[in-house]
Amino acid sequence: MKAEDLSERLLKEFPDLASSFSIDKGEAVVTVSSDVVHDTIERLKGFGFNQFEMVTAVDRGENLEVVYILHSLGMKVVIWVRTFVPRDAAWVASMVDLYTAADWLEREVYDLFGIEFRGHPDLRRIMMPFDFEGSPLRKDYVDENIIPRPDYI
Amino acid sequence: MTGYWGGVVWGLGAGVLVGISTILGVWGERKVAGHIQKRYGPNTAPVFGIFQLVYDLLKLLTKEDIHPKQARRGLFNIAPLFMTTPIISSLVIIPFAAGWAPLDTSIGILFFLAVPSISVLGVLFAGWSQRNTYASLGGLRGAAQMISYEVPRSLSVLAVVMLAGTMQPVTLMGEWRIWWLPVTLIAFVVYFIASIAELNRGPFDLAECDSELVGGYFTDYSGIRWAMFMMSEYGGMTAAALFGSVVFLGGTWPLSGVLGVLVLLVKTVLLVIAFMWAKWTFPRMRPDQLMATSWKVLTPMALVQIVIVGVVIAWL
Amino acid sequence: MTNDAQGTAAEIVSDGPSVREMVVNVGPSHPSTHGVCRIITHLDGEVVTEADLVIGYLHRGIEKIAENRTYLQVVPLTDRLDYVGSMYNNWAYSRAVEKLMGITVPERAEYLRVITCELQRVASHMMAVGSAGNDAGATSFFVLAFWIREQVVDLLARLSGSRLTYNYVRPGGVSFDIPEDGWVEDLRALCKKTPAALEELDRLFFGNVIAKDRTKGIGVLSAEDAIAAGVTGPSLRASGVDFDLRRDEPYSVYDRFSFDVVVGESGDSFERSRCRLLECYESLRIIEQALDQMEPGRTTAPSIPRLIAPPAGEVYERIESARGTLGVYLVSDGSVRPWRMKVRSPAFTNLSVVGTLAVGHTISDLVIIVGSFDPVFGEVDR
Amino acid sequence: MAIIDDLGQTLEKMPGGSVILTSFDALLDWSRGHSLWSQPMGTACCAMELIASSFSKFDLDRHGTFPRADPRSVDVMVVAGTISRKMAPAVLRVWEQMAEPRWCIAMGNCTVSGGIFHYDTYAVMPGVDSFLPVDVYIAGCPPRPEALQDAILQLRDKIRNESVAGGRTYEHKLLLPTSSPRVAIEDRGESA
Repeated sequence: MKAEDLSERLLKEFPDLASSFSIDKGEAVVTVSSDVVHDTIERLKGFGFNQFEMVTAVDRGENLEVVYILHSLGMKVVIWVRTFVPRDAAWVASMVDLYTAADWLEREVYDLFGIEFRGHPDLRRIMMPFDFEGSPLRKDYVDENIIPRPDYI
Repeated sequence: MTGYWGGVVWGLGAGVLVGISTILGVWGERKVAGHIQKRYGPNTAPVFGIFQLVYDLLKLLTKEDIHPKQARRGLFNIAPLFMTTPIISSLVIIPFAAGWAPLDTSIGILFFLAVPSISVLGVLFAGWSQRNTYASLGGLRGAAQMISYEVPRSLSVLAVVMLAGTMQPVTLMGEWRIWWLPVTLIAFVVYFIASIAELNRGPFDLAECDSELVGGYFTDYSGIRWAMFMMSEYGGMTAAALFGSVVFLGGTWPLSGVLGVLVLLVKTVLLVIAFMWAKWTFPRMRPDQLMATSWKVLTPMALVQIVIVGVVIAWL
Repeated sequence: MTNDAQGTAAEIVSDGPSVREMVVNVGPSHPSTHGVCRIITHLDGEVVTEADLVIGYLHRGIEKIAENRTYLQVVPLTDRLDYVGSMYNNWAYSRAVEKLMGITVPERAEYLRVITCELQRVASHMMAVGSAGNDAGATSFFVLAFWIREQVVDLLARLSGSRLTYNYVRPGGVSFDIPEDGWVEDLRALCKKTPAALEELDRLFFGNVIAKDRTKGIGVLSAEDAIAAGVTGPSLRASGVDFDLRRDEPYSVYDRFSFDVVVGESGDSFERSRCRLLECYESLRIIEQALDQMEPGRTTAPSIPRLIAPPAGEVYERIESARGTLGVYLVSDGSVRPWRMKVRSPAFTNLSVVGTLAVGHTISDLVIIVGSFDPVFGEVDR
Repeated sequence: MAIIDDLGQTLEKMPGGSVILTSFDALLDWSRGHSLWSQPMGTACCAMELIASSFSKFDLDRHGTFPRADPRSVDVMVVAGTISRKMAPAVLRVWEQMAEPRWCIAMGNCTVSGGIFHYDTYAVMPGVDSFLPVDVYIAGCPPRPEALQDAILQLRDKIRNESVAGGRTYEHKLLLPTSSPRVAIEDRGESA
């Protein structure tokens, strides 16, 4: 299914998403504020997005962007749900109650970006050792173990 | 050959025999495994790679003998002896030539079935004394498996004993007739399978399966003690194959004298290769399936065999 | 006395006066974890009551390194993600860059990508099936499966120059055209003779009664659980969900081939491993069709600059790798280096269900369940 | 190991003991060098080549080297693949579990220096020699299985000059039969 067809069907079902819905490079994107992201994803799940494909974060300066990508096995299309959280109070609601796949994926984002997923039953570090400190994938992360690469280009 | 000194001489002789059979067995195993797996196995060492095992043995003799800090030293040290000694002593009743065995006793068969079972203690001691999770799981598995497989193994031998009417291996080998082979075929199959399990070898190597328990009941052993476990495995395999050829395949039949010994050796080697063939072809069983096989398949099979033999004897 | 390395020490958890559970630490260096995974297993007798997977022992921070490399320099990094199937990572990443840049890839390059990736699927599945067999104790089966992989790897090495990390698919096309030394004929010969070898493997392991006893009914994953847990690829299809990106959301030139999607029924370990084996036949079919359809032409898009600087934006591109849906999420800020690269690895999400599946099975089954999901820790940990 | 070490040192002090010592060394090094069982510490990509090296096509077992899972009974640890900071303690632990004498082969660029993951990362050890004594390094990303075979043969040459009396090394002539495919050292360049 193309993103255009999806937008037609989705907006017919949920007219209130129209303001936050856009199509970027052929992908359907829903941009919502961080307090309604759980609600939005719950509605999208009801709409037929049955696979939680991934969640990740992007460091955008003063905000961190959290990107959820949902996939529908029936409609054969993906949809992005984007939200922004402030850098120093980074938290969103956990999606583990909707999709079990969110368990490890959210732990990974928590580990590497320091975003707290409220409601997650087992929010521990997953990639780094349990006693590790810091959020290595944030752009301002400093670590004396990092050997900076000489700039050849 | 009885008496104290005879025992000492035989003990040393059997020890050497087990040592040689271990060297040749490991070499053969690596070669058999290699050829099953489209490769060669050791072949760069002199004499078709047999020297590889000389290297290995010398190396193991001089390797560090680790005692884990948490291990129970006494049991840890003597456990390998409990594995090898019964195997070595059990060889004493094997009739190596027609009409001669180192110890020609009227309860030879019972002796062979009973004495190697002592190595269950070795498995338990080794598994317990290391205080290591893998080892204790492996030890418990090994002990349970060896004890359960005693039953079908003994029952299978019983069929031949009934036919021969004696428990003396030398007499049994003399009495052996070729028509016994088809009659006791089921017993032979049961004996073969039960022996593999008794020796903790694949496909029943649950006690030492490297994909689950790393090294099984001898995980923490190193150097010469580890080599003794290997010796008990290969010595036990040789002993089981020798005993199998004597009891089920007629030993030196159809020849006698030196040629007879050769015939016995050939039969033994063929059986040993069959043991290896099974190990390198089949996947491993799960502990509960293994127990089920023993009690639900092999034991009834052995009982059926006894009934068949009973009918045959009555018909004769 | 918990042992970090090999799990060679005992830890008895006593619950009041009676000892109930034993904690067995499997890994991170354990023969059956397919790499470096640690499974803290609570055992009641031999039955697993709790299995906690600790991963991250191969976390190399590839996503961080990629932020300090130019777009072309990232390609070798993606090779080392899923080292059993490097081509897929190259391809997924290249597709993401191409979409950012708006590059159209020449047709011959697309066919070459399909051929190499389907070859890679055979190689990867042979590794997966073989090591799953090895977990059940069938060492010779592993060696024989690996032998098929060796033949495939030889062909890929002749094409790309490397046995494992190919760096072959790159943004804009592929590195090299087919060599002139009879590569195509050898590939056709391989496609002819491999099905017989696969047949033999099928009988050797999947026809064996012990193997069936060991794997059937072990680690049953229902279709609903599989979808909710984000399981993709052969592991999802083994649970009876008929979904394959190559057919259902065709990318590249996959819509021009006719092939069947192998779907299992029961979703147990047997089905998961066997689905992989059966997929190899389909891959060989695709390769033969691609060889027939392929026409001479360019292998790289014209005018790809040395220093790619795509316009700012985000893309997410997915392909069907040997383990499932492999996605690359790429954020560009308009400079020559990616702002953020995220790899959605199928092995990671597939592995996350193992902990719950193993409960109630014995420790012997645990290694089989882990093996049946075919985790590759380069991709799990990144 | 203790007995052998004491024996070596006692022999060295004894008048005329060095004759026995050198013969003893020759015998031990001969056996140890030819029987290098490996602990496959395969973590990443190189593990695939490590597996391939002992399987059908390359078959390290020809040289007497085969992988064993338990660290107690092996002689050489082949560290194949990236060692992350999280993994390093575990590798060290396995190394400590191995019985003396033991050797270590660093297979692949990641274990030599961190390789492609040397720069810009927070999670990778820059080379396994920062915490393990490495005997033979193999470059390559990943090295071919032949390179591992070559490393085993090189390690054999290295062991040939070891002595049980302390860390001394000296060259002793072997009069014992050795394995046949002894690659001359000057020919080694191409194979790796």
